[in-house]
Amino acid sequence: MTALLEVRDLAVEYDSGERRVRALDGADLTVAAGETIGIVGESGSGKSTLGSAVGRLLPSTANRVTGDVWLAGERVFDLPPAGIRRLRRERLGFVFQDPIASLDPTMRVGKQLKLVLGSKGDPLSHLDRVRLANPGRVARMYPHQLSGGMAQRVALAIAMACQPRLLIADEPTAALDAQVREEVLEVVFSVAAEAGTSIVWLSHDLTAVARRCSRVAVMYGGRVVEDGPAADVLGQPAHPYTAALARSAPAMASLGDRLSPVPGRPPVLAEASHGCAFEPRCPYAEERCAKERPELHVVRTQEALCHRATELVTAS
Amino acid sequence: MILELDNVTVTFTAGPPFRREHVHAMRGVSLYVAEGETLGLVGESGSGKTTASRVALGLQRPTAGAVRFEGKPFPKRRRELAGHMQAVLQHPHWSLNPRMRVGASVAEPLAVLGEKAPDRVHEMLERVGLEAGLATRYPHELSGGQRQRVSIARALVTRPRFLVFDEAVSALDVSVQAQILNLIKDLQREFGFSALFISHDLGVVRYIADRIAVMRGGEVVETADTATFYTAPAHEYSKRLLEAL
Amino acid sequence: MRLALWWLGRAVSAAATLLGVSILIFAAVRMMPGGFAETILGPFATADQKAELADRYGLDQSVFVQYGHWLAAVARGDFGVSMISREPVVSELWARLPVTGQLTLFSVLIATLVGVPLGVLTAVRARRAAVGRLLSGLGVSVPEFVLGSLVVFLFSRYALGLPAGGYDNVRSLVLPSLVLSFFAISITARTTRDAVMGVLVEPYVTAAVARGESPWFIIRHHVLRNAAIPVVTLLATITAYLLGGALIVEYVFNLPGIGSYVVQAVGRRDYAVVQAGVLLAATVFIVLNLLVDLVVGLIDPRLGVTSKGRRA
Amino acid sequence: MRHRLLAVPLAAAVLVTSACSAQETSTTGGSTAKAGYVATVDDSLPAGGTLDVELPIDIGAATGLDPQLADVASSWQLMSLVYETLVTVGPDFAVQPALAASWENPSPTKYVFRLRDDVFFSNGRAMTADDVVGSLQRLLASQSVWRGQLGPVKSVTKVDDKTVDVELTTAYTPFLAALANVPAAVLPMKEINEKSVDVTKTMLGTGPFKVDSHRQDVSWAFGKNDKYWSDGEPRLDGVNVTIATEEAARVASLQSGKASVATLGNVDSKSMLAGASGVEVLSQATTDFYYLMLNTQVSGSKFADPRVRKAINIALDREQISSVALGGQGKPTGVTPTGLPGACDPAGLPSATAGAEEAKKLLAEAGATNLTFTLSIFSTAPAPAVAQVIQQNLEQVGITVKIEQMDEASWAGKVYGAVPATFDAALSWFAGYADAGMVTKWWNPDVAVFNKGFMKSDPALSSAIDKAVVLPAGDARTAALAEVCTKVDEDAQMLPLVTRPSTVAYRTDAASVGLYATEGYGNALRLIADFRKKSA
Amino acid sequence: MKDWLTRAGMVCLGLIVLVALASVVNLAGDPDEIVGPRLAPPGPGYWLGTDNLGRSMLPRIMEGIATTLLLSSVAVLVTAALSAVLGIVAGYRGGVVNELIMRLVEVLYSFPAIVLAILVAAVFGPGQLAALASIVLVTIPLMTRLVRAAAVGVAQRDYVTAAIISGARLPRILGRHLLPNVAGTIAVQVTYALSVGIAVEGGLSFLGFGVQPPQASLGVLIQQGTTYMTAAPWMITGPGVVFVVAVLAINVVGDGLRDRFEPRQARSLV
Repeated sequence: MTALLEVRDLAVEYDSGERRVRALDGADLTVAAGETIGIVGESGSGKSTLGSAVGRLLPSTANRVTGDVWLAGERVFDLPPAGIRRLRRERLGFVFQDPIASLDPTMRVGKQLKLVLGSKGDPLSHLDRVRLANPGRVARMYPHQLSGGMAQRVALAIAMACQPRLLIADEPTAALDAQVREEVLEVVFSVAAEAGTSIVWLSHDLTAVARRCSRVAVMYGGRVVEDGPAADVLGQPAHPYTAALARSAPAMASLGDRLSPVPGRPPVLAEASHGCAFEPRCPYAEERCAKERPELHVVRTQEALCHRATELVTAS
Repeated sequence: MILELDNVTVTFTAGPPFRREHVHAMRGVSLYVAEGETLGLVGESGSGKTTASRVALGLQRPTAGAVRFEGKPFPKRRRELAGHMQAVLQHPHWSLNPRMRVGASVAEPLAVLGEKAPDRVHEMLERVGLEAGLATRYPHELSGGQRQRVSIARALVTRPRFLVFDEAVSALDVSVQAQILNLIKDLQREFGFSALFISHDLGVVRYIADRIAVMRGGEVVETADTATFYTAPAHEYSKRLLEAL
Repeated sequence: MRLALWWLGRAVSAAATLLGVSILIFAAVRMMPGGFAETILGPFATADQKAELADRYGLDQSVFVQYGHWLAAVARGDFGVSMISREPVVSELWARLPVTGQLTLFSVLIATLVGVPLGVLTAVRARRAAVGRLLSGLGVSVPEFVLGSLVVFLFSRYALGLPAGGYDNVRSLVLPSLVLSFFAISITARTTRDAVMGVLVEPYVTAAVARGESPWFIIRHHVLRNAAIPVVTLLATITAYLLGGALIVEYVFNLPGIGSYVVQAVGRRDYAVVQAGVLLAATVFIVLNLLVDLVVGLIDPRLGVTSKGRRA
Repeated sequence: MRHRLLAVPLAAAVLVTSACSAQETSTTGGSTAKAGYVATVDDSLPAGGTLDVELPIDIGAATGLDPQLADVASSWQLMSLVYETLVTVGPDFAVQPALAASWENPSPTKYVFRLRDDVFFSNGRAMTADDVVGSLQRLLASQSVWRGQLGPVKSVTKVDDKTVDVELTTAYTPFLAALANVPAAVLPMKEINEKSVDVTKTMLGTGPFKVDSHRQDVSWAFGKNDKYWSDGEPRLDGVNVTIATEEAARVASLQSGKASVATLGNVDSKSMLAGASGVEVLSQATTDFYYLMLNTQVSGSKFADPRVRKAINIALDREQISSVALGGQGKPTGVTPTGLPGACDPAGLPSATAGAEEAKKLLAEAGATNLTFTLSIFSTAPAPAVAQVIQQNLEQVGITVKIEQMDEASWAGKVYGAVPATFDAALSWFAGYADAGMVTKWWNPDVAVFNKGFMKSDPALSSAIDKAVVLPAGDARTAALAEVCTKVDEDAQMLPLVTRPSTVAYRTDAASVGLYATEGYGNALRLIADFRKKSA
Repeated sequence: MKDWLTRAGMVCLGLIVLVALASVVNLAGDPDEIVGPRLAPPGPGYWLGTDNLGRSMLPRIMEGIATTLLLSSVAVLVTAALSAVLGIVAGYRGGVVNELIMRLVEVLYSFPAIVLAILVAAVFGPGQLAALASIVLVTIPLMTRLVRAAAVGVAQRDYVTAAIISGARLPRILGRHLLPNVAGTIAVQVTYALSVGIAVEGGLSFLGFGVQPPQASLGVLIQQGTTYMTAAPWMITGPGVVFVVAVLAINVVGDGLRDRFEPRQARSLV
């Protein structure tokens, strides 16, 4: 089976003129057709850059240093401008964090859908598909008149309008209230499932992602440090960082227990990491962790970028 | 009782003259924070919890109802409360004046009271887990977690008896969030302040609060001990909130 | 209803502004050194003549009484009589309005038709930003009277086919409009560039790019409309500026417009004319701003006056 | 035609007494102008056509279009197209007949005017002696400044339909010259008395043109007065006058052919228009002159000490003011305007013969070695240039001058608005008129009350002035005028500086113009009835 | 800084300031002295020609730069100070105070700039003070509006709320928190106001209300130069070039400053 999406050794740097930041430091990711995968990471882990890179949506200050992205068999970074536009139009869908801001504030919802659909589509059916009540009324509304949940459904309808092969959802519920989150996620996943669209869901919430996705990839310091079936990654983390992340969520702690936070703070890389980016915060760090870039280790069902992955799992 | 809100209603007026619209941000809210306790206030956006925090801090006068601090009604002038209550606010990026050195930010509540105590600033910075040398830095040189630690140091430097945390950890990364939550708990044990902890994140509140109050549409729909609330929520809305957790 | 109330509010605030303008202009005119007597009657005038003139125009009363009378008259639509021509100020201004009006209108049109595309181009083609900045800087740095004098000189000496002075018909306004719009073009271009650049980083533009839309499609359907808001807002300011700038162009090209008329009236202490002229300019400015609010409301429903409170 | 025919014999007579006015001849448009002229009209050109003229300023005063109350030359110039006087002046300031065909002067205090019998107002009504008498009586009863210049008129009486008598209380030599200016014009008294014409709002005269339309500060359209008395005149069918405040605009109109004739203000117009083909620039001398006012009336005046004023007078380099500020086109003058018959020679005045050392000595004696004062000027060119040269002159003797430049209205307010006036020193110019004695009156503040705010009267000077105006033209009068010059020079409260040039430009392919070499009433259009239009 | 244009602008401004300083000590001679024939083309003793009074253009241009630069800088500093106070107070206090201040600003705004300048000149009497006041009044409305807009944003920041909670008094909040944080907006606007100031000064001189003779300013020189454009082109060339370069440089530096304070281009995808 050929993968729908393949990211190989992707390194991306931002250069603001004064400061260089290496957002991706050799990231690898494979997504099969029909798969739903959650990419979990804290801010600065590189997950958003990875999501943007898939659609070649990096700003002009971003510079791809190494690596490649294949989407549906095409090398994303080698396509001519028209080619990448066609690829985005036909294969990709994006849903962003702030749903209201991602809609043109000066245009009615129906018109915006119509622009995407062209002459053939019927906006109302698309609004109906994302389970918006009274699509006719919604179509006549302006984005600022929508609630966050409604706006995100509209954004989803637009993203899914052309039946993309892959939907990239970048923290789609971060700006929404708790109960609405579930409803929106429900719609996202079911609409994608109906269309046979793969989902890459970027999030900082390991638990939430694990609940919905079949696979979870954990990012840290610009690399995917652990990748495996959701239940396993959450239940039996192979990478010390994943474990620490899971532990630090207050919701996971039992009442009265003290949280065991990860000491220190996430790194901001200026250049390729010499060793493991998590080394300074890692309770299991050894001498080589600072010097050698960890290789991929297969541990049980997971793949992990950790020198000691195998021994630590065995030990536990 | 350190703080009591007694049947507080806050009504905002909006729109042109002659045809003002009245929006009830709080409707008959009664809450109290006891000595040494942390009250967690949860609710979705627009539920009125931010208005509640502003009322508690004396930044917003209630349209109706009474507020008592340490058993006495709020003084006419907000300044008389200076040093007795402080707040740690939401956004780490905006919580500190970007044009002020960290030390000056921490010292500000003291300066307002006419006190000068560089030692206390340095001591406070160390208490929140920062090096004293950070006092000469500017906020943009600090990480989000460090900034929120500075905010906590600033809030505690006058040793207030009451603190409001308004979404104080919501914008932090998960791994850093835990550090700050632990810090707050440690400091509360050490300084013995009471706190109103406002958050939309039930997980966080569960960890930090002794009691929980749930707001919806400007009203308090349920108040309960943390343990009781999380195991047996009484209100239908509370149940739905917990499902989403 | 809501709309009516909104307009009522705006009308009240516009009236307040106009009242402020009227007080300021009235005070300024009367604070000017060189009384009407020496100025209008000349040094040879006798005391009797001065007294007679003061009496005729009520200038012997206290300033407050004068202001009260004037305001009452203005409220009736009577702006007084020019001390020089002895004609009603209204008819004098009315006769000169077409020149200044057309001049300003043409200049705004030119500024929009040239400046907006220029701004969009320089915003999108960021690599040429330096050229755009230089061009727009040049527009701001050449004073109207220099450019105007140069154009007048060249076109009159070398008979380049366009009238370079005087007002016969609309053709007479071609060169003045071009000169006047020179500054406005660069300001418009720069504002458009800023606005477009601001819109280009909006999430909905990113979303459109992510959908695979082409740059020109995005500009046409999303950017222009949203970037229009600051540009339209600017146009009111620019029009007001051009009304002021028009006077220099009117001088250089010898056009019988309002600008040069009011300045001449200042020079002669022809109080009624100065007061009416400035009040007219202020009214135009305020009305323009009202129009801009209306247009902006049509463009951006969030700022609109019609859909307030229709939140679902 | 009329002017030149009469001018020739008179010119010869005047040349004897006139120092420099009539000697200039210049070559314009290929033809040599006659003595007393800088340009003469080409008689061979056919009549007809409408001439386009541009002027910098319109008639603009609260007194409206009433010629009797007009007190500035720019108004006289425009009004002269419509209004006429009993007599007029020739190229050398000799008085010539106009509405009066002839006059007698049976005694020094009596003038008898024989009116022409073919004069009509442009409404078709014939002019009568009643119009003349009424006009003069109206003038005498008015508050016009010209009432003073007209002299001690005792009575104006109608002798018969064609004869008018004027009696003076005492002899007054400038009487005819004063009568030759627009404020003394003959008005349609019948219509005025019937109130069918308001002369403040309309112009109705006997002149070569009548007003077809007027837009204040924009334009005038003059049409031909079909019943004009002078045969064949006006040669033009009409004159369109455009008001163009900016010099550049008038220059442009000349270059583009939009205007055929224009008056210019810049003394360098000739070199600036050198490259424009077909544009001829004429420099006309005038009797108008710049003068410096030193305020002696303000309390604590820096000029109370005559030695200080004298020192300033000495330090002023009138030749440099003329050559630098006026491009060499003005001439140093005493209080009697250089260019007028009988005027004194400024080079012979005490201040001209003393040197800088003398000035410094005077200042030292007066204890004013570090004198600093403010010179208030209006911004109209070339006044700022004159002021800056004055500043440089006075710096040579250690006086610091601060220049304060303002618009004319503010300047007028400062200089004439209060008694005593508050300024230190001020710069202005007077029209020099057509008789050497006329302008000297303004040096007596009891007569020229507008000067009272900054000038105290000097009885010796006042009596010298009074004496000069009474004496008939001749050596005695010349000597008396010279004495006035000297007294003014020594009094030095108002210091005459240099005459003010006037520039007239025209298109050689569109117009043929006539222009006196020297003008007394600031009227560049004096000969317009004879101007011709060339068709390109 | 990678931006060559901004750097070039700064170099130009630096040079102009140096020339202005040099003129203070009359490095190239007395600007008022009559040194040669009138309207003489460049030659020994007057390397940039002479003007209509026979004064050397070189020292006059240098003096003109100094005058104009000083005048517009002082004026713009006054504007900045007034706008800062008005804008911050209006933005922070809101309500009636805001309404009053903004109405006042609106009144000034609705006066045509040149008419405003002329009235000021007429009231104050012409001279540096009038020019200064005119520039201030012409530039104040826009700057106050923008400062207010910025202040409204800053007033909502958490650190301001924290200061209020700590009991800080108004002067402290305005001075320590709002002012430093709207300073960027003010700095950017100052550069634009500077170029407006120079233009207003030029316009006033054109109408005869500007600085007093014999003092030279760029406005005065350009106005005279324009008059003598054909007879003595050197009278307009020097001042004209300096004027264009100065305004251009100020604008370019202003753009550069703004791009620094509000970088946006970097994130654009189109």
